[in-house]
Amino acid sequence: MTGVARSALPEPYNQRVRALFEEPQHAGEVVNGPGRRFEGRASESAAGAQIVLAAVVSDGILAVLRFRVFGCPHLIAAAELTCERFEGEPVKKLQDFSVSDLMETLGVPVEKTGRILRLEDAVRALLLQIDRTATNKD
Amino acid sequence: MTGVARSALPEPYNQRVRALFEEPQHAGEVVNGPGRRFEGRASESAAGAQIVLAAVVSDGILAVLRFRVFGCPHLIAAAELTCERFEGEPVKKLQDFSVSDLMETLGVPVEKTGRILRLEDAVRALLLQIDRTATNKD
Amino acid sequence: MKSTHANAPIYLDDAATTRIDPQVAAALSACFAARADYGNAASSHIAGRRAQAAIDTARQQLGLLLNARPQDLIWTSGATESDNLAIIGAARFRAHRGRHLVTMTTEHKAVLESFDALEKEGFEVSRLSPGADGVLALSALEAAIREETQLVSIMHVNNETGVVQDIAAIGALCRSRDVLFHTDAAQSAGKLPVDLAALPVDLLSLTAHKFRGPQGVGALYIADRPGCSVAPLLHGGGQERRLRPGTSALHQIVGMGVAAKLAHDRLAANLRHVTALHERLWNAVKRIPGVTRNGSADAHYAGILNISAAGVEGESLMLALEPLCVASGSACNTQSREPSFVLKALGCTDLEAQSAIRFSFGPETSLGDIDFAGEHYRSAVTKLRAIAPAAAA
Amino acid sequence: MKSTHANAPIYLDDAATTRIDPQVAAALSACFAARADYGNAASSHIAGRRAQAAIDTARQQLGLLLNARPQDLIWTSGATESDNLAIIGAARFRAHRGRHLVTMTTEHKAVLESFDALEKEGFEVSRLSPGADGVLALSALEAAIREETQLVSIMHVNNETGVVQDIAAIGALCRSRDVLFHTDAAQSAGKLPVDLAALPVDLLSLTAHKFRGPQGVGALYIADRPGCSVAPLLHGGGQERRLRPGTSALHQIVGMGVAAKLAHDRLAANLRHVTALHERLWNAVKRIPGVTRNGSADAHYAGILNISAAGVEGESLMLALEPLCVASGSACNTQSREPSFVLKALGCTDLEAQSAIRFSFGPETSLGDIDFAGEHYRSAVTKLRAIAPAAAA
Ligand SMILES: Cc1ncc(COP(=O)(O)O)c(C=O)c1O
Ligand SMILES: Cc1ncc(COP(=O)(O)O)c(C=O)c1O
Repeated sequence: MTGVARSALPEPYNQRVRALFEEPQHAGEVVNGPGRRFEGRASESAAGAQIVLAAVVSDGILAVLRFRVFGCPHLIAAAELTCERFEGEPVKKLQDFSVSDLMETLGVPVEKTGRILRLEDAVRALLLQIDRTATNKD
Repeated sequence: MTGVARSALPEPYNQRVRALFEEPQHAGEVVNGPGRRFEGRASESAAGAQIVLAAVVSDGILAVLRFRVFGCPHLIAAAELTCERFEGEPVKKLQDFSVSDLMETLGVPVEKTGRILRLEDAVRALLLQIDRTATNKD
Repeated sequence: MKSTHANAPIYLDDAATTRIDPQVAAALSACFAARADYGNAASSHIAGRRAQAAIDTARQQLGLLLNARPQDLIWTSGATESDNLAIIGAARFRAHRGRHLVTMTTEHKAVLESFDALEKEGFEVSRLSPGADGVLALSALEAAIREETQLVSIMHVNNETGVVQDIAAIGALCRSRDVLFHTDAAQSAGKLPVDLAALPVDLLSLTAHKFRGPQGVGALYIADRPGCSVAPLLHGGGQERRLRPGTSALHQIVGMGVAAKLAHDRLAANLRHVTALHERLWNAVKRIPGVTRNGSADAHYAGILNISAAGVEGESLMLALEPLCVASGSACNTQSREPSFVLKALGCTDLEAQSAIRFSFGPETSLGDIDFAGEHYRSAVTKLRAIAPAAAA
Repeated sequence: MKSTHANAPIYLDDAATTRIDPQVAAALSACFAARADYGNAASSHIAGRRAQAAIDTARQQLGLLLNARPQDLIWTSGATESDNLAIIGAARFRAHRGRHLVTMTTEHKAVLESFDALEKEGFEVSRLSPGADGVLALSALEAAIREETQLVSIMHVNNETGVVQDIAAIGALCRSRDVLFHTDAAQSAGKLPVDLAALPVDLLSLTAHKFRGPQGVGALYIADRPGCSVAPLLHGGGQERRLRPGTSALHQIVGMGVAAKLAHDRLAANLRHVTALHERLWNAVKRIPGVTRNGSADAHYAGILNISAAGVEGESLMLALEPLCVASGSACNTQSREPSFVLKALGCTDLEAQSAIRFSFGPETSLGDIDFAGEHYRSAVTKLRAIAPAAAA
């Protein structure tokens, strides 16, 4: 009781962030395969963060979803979690994408809100590209 | 070598002062006995120190020498040492009394010089009284 | 009068510094583990975060002792620094509102000299005298506070006499006049109840080594109220809310936290113990002719007893009292032989002040120590009076 | 890239704080003996005198390390306080002669913010930029010194880059112009030779915890020369020649003394050790594409290696480097995520500065630690680059 306390270690990253950061399954380029390839980009000028989301869409399904990020661990984890959640889902499900949900799951500090919002920009950019292509086709 | 050093303890009183202070053999009143009684007094106003030297002179000898002091340990030790040195000696030997000698033996800090000089005043006052009496007699 | 105890000092100087509690020493030493266990608390890596967590715990422990929110406490190097930061810092912080300050003549030098420094900066300082019992009259303070007054600093327990000021009433008065109230609690924290949730105190200084923590670490409480803050005296790395920078001294802070916890747990028992010792010592010495106590017997912390003996010279008394480790005047003043300014403020003459002896004690002091001290004091006084000329003092 | 070392942090952050030497810890703990063994050093009784003697010994030990007279050293709570006292104190002490001061942009915050505070008091401050290698050109200093200049403060070893300034030449220049010279030696004392009998230095700051002493204690050297002194920042009990009052922290000071003695005895061996580690680490990382070292490779203390990697984000790099305990920028700046102002002063872009990692090490660091660090750094950089968009950074 009078020893040096080890409790309440102020942890900058929660376990989820650490796991997603350490072994991101969806980082990298989209490999060639069936379906059309799309890309959404965004960046945060303040911290120099850059986000690229790349998808292969096949029959209205996000068959492959990959990210590339230059940025902090929270942003990398958020991008990985987004890919994890939406890969294999219908494109339109991407409209459910929620930053506040991500921030909570990953315990992102509020001062990083602006940065995580850029991930939303990248998702929107990706959706827009997919939409445009669909419109062009129709 | 790396432990807490105990060497060079700054000692405010040397062993001689401690011994003289702890068991002063010549403190107190002159007891009645053969010979005439004399007294020399002095005081230092700054620290309120007071010195009384009392002697019984018999055949030109300081048969008994006593002191009373209100003052610091160095002054008490100096008075005791003075009595120790001159008791039993001829009165005229008191003229050898030396403050600098006392200061050295007792390691008196220089800032106390003024106070120890008052002891010299008391010795002088005592001598003067003895002298006067001698003169009156003659 | 050679004492049989000559080689075994008896420590009765807790008001100067206390012995660190063995549990505190153990907790402090535990911080000297591997480097990767405890780093610089400002570092973001695991070793830094571990250090930070330990410091947070210590802040909670100190918060518990004082019933204060941990975030309102900042670590310093001791009460001297806390006093300086509180007084100089608050005066500068509020200088735009007014430049009049109030304190008392019997404060610790760290307080008095902080005010001296402020005077050189153009502040005006009123220094109130307490009564002969050492207690400040509330009416005197009331009369001293003006429109421009920004800060009042009145200590809780006096370090020389143990006299306790009514900081609840003083604080209430200050609050009613919109004046900040600082109290130097170096001698009370960990010894008397100090409940900052209830007390109207804005700034409070304390130091760990007066309640069995380590030397060289203290704290300043700064109430979270509008208009209550301090301009920092030191500038740098941003630690302690930018009010007191420098690498946090982990082991020191951990030690102070544990000392606070122990003091909190044992407060009532310790107070009972020193009260019993106090009565015993006072009973032993009060019948010695010419012995008087300095300071109030009522508004008083029991761990300190300050007495003067007529007709006895102070320096010789200190030596005759060996092997007792006691203080003549404040420990901080013993390098000079000046008569204590605190006792003179209570009306003592130079000689009375010089003959004053402060006995101070704590949980480690035994009844045997106290009985020996009383007996030894009596014989030392008797001896020195026997040596002194009849008319002396 | 999960490391097998995940649960065993490897400490490479000696520039932030070092682990206390076990011999220092033992000497420090030995001060926690009986109360009658060590009291308040200001007390005149035996317990006080014992404390004073131990402090005197520590002052001698520190004097030996710096080749300075013990009486020219005063104890403080660390280099932050020493820097503040030296700079603010000397500027105020000499304010009547002139109000111009000179420093460098890559100093520690304790220095820079002391000068900021002086500017608010009406002093004028010139802040010189070093070259891209971090070294200050003597000609720049020469040009900056004016008739009214009173103080120059240039650090010895930089805490982020390890760059060493030529304090002998700087001091000689200052002396020739009758200007006081202060140097922050927090990162060099106990690690590089510092010979104050030979160096023309007037004021020198240091802190014990950077050379395996305890945190929370430091010292300031004040040369015994006409016109060289400081106005105190703290006021109170008269300790440390009235320049730094407060109860002397016995165990802290004793610990710093022993740390000084050990550092003195082992200086050459320690320097050889860190030089070997430095070469090994630099050899391991220098061939990674886009990796550059920050600061001079020549005028450099070997215990620090600061490198940037193009195309890698700093915060992610720090996490990927776990279990390495390293710093990104100065430890004192990690609470904010601002790119290091020191590296920017050397010409780094924001992104380069943000990706910078400071490895710092000492006698406790093993070759194995260093080899692991080099390998781990390489794989972290590789991994993060693989995640990043092609065009990044
Ligand atoms: C160069 C330099 N100066 C000053 C300091 C401040 O030292 P401390 O935090 O011990 O007060 C440090 C370390 O933090 C430093 O590296
Ligand atoms: C009332 C009071 N205030 C302040 C102080 C200063 O405390 P420190 O010496 O630990 O800085 C002390 C003790 O020395 C004290 O008794």
